[in-house]
Amino acid sequence: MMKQPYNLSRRAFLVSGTAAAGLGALPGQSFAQGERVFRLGALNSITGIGGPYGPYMLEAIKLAVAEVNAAGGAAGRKFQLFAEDDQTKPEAAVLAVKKLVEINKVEAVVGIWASSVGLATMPITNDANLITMNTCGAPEMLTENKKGLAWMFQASNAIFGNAFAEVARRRGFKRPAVMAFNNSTFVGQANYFKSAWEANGGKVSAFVIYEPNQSSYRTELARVLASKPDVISLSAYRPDATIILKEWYQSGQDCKFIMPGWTANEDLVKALGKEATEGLISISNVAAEQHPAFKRFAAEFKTITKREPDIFAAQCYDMVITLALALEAAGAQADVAAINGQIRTVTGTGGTKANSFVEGRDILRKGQKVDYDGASSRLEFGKHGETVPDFGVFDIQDGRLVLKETIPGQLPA
Amino acid sequence: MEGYLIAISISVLIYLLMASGLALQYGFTGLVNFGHVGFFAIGSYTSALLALKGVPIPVSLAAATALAALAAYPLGMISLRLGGDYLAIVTLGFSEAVRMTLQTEEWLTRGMHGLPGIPRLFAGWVDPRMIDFCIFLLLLAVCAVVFLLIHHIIRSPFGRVIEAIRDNEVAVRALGKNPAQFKTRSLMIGAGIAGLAGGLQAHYLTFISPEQYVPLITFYIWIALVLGGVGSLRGVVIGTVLLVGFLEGSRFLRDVFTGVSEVQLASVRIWIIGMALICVVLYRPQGLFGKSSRRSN
Amino acid sequence: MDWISIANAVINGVVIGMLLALPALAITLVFGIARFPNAATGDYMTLGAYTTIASQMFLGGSIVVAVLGAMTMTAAISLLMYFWVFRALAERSHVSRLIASIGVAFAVRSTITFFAGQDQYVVDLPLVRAWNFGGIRILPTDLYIVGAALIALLLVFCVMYLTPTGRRMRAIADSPELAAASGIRARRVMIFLWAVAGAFCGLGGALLGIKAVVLPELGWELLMPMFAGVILGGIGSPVGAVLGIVTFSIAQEVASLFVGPAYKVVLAFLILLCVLLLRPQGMFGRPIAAR
Amino acid sequence: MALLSITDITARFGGFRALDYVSLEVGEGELVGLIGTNGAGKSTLFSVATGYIPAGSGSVVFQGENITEVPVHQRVRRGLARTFQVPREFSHMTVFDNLMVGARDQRGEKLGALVFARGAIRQEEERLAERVREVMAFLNLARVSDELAGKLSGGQKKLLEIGRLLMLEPKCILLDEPFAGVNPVLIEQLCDRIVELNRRGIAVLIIEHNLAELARIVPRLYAMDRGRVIASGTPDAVLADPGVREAYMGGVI
Repeated sequence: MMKQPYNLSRRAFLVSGTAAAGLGALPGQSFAQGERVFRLGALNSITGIGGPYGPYMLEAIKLAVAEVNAAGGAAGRKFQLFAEDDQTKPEAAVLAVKKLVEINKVEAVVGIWASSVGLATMPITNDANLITMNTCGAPEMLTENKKGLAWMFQASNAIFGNAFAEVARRRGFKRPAVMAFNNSTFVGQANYFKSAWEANGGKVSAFVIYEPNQSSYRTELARVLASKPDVISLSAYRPDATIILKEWYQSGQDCKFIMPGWTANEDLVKALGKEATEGLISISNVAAEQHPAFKRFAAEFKTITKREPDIFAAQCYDMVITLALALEAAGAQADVAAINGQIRTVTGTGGTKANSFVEGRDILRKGQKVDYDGASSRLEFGKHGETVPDFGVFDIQDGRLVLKETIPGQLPA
Repeated sequence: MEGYLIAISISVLIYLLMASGLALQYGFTGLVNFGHVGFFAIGSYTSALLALKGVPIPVSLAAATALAALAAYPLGMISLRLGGDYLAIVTLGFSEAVRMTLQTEEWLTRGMHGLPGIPRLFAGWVDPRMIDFCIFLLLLAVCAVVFLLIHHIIRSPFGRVIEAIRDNEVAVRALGKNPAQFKTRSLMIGAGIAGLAGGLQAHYLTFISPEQYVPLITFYIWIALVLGGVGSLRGVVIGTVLLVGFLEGSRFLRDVFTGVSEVQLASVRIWIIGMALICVVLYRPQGLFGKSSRRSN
Repeated sequence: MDWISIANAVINGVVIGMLLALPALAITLVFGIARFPNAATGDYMTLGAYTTIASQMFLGGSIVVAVLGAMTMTAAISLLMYFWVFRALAERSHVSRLIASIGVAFAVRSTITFFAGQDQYVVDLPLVRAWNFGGIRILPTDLYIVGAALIALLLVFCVMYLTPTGRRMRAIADSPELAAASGIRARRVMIFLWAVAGAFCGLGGALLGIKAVVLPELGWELLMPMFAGVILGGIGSPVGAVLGIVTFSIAQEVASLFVGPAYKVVLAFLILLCVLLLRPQGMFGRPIAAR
Repeated sequence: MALLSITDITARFGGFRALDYVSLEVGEGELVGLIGTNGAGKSTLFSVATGYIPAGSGSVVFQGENITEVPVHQRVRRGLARTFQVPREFSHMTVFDNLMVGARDQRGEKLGALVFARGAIRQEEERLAERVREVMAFLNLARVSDELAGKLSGGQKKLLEIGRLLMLEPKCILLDEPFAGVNPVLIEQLCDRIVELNRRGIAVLIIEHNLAELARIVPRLYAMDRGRVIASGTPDAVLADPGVREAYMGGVI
């Protein structure tokens, strides 16, 4: 028996809506007449399935925009932010992105979360020659990125699934089972986990894809547990992970869990308590909590939202900073293509390391090459615009994420 | 600016097509179809899958229409035996079953990964910047044809019978006509129109996934119908324009409610829709612009 | 599939079914007496769950107080909506009442999300391990849930079968014309009906919140299985609603052992269709005589 | 041979036996009355005869064919039609359209024909309109041709229902209380029209409470009580039957 910690503050209940948006209004939106601004679109999943993440992603974008503008803008151009909610729905996203393109005349769209939104809006942004930055994990994003204007800040499902399998192997597990939420990201992860594990001659003891929005997953869980796994690769969002882990804990059966970092984090501990989350393995491409870019970002994020940033928020922050550095490198008169061409350069290896916009800008102004290492990863983009980050492997110990090791991300063979 | 307006217009026209199908079913026949999005989904996937296999788009659209209409046949036969209230739940269940099937049968539909790269209408025929405008014109033409068709149907002896069924089904049976037969046909026509709308949307969006076909879409169509007033095609148009206009227009609400966060704005939007529904039903039962009688001329 | 898995699935089905029996009873009573499928039922549940959370936060941690508070709150909202919306629509087609109830559902849910946001909440209760009887697992929390549901159901059945108001209620449910002709004053029955419907949704929502997590879509997502259960049991039959939803939940859980989780919705739908075709009035409904 | 013969029909609702081995015949071109107290089972008998309620046992034979299992609309198509106690007009449609719906087997009811045989449909519509005008003239409804049927008086609605039946060109019609709620002047007219119809060769079976009017026009009468036929014969004989007098509690007749 244990007491679940009582941790949702009264204020959080009443204002979590507002808390998410912090100050509500978009920051730094006063511009001098005739000032040349960079019109930036934020397309976030504020409502719908992305609801738990989207608002904070937008907050991170605002934070980064404020940082860039406070430094006087990139190449003298301040960022003007236009935010839209895609409702985590492709058809709503199409209209939202059309609005950003046609009405707000944005030059880049950042913050796209769902693969379905990314895939549905790609034809439009490509036609309009817009830079887009997203956290989509569907491998199709790479093949559909025909103009090279899309940048994937999140590792693809393939890389994630592979990393999960690698962690399971390194920890010496013998009978992994797979459980995944039925959407494209998680089913992708699950499938790649299975193929990566089986490529080395192993066998997956159970493989269950479950439907979301249920009040209980006991029967699905029972199916997995019946195969007596020593570890479960659980690809889930927080609500369903909360229920599943609660039911697993109640069942009393012993096994470990490997989960993505955006689910297995402090929020999950808050929801479930320390005992039920003890020993969860959380995998995330946060470079490291020790990383200066992350530390600084996390601190600022916390003062505004009263909570730790998740990986998507960190990625969104990096999107804006990367874009700003690319703009700085390309110069004030550069067109979209020129700016886009600099994205790989300002993040690529071989330059002087930078951890913030101001640092990077100063290096660029000295005429040197810069390599921005962001809050979310080292940010090295592959030839289709994908990131192959290193993964931090964390254990949840006494309610805190403790970094155990870092493993290199790699595509499945 | 024009591009955005065209995009909104396309959205309106797709909803309008769906709504006109439902108007025939509910407004003129009295069928409470709560699974409209299921037929829409069947149309989308049929046309998309065929086109991805290289079938010309006009053919795939025709197939989408036909398959959606055919799907309505067994459904109609089963549920019309049961009476009005059951049709609602059976069709709702049907649309969810369709969605689950699309999610699960990965060999065919790629499941939750969705179908990317669906051939675009007019791609390669016209200048890429003109494609949206051409799609808009095509949809306008399709809507016009469908409206004429529905108008023709409700003015015909067939339309007379379905209207009589709406008024009093028992009496129609007493006149030697089998209401189930007429209702099934009405259901099939409406479903076919929804299927066509689905196909057109697939070739406009170029990406579809099962999560697009949730029951909320059906409810939106119902809301459009109720707002505009059931039983008149004019009401359908007004209702749809109002709904999409509001859903899109509320993006600009932010300029009004500056102190409100994005999340809360989304809540405000749904709240206004809910309140509008309640108030229209309470205070304007014939719809905002509807008239109470349908065939009076 | 071994029998232990099946037994566990059945137990799970019973727990979920008993929990949903409360709102299902609300649906069937409203259907029998006010004559429309109330789509706001799900969001009344959501309201109940959120009220539980809020009352735990603002009034302290007692779960019993929180659940009672939730029931009071939803009963009050349910009555309010009756007096404002559904009473005025009594003479209109049931489709217009249905549409209005969808409006109520949206309004209630968006009011909740306006204040509470989209993120999840959990009811503050200690986690307990299940009792394990040779593989068959029973959760103490589940027993409390089933117990609470049973007591509430018993209370309402007592009222319905032993008090004058309850008898009037059943008379109206049986035949509104007849009831009107014999001069039954419907006012008090309607107030009782909507209060009970609201309170039951609130209780169901609160219990569901305890069992799962609290999200804005919590109740709305359950509408479809609840309606299916009600129809299965026979629309308008209170006993039927309870047995229907329990049967339905068991069927869903057991089905997910065999056909995979995604198809359990489809399978449940097919079961429903078959039952309806063989017995259009549902398991416990009476045949409808045409005049 | 009788046009319509109902033999040993039973029907139950729950435990209640609404029809208890009822037999009844209507001959070709005959005009027959059916009386009985409330709840005697008259309307139920109509519903069984026309197929709205399944028969528990027994048979319904029409024109020598057993139609016990035939669905409602098929019976109507064979020429057996009915009206309802409470008029079931199509209230949102005009009187004219109400009658137009009545005609059987219209080509325009086929969707294919709507596209491919528009000319034929137009001709058919004109022909039907002509017949509708005749029927309206016959029933004195021409004045209200363009009124919504829901706005008519009770008597006019009854006439309208009969008009719809005439559009069907039936062989036998079952009228369920055609005089109920109709003002006395119109009752005269109704009686007159019914007799006229019968003279044209349509067999008629009438349920009626208004015994005086009924006795005046029907040569033959059945009386029902508690689900059974208790008497039949000429009106005088039936009304004199002690069982009938008993059922009506003496005083009423």
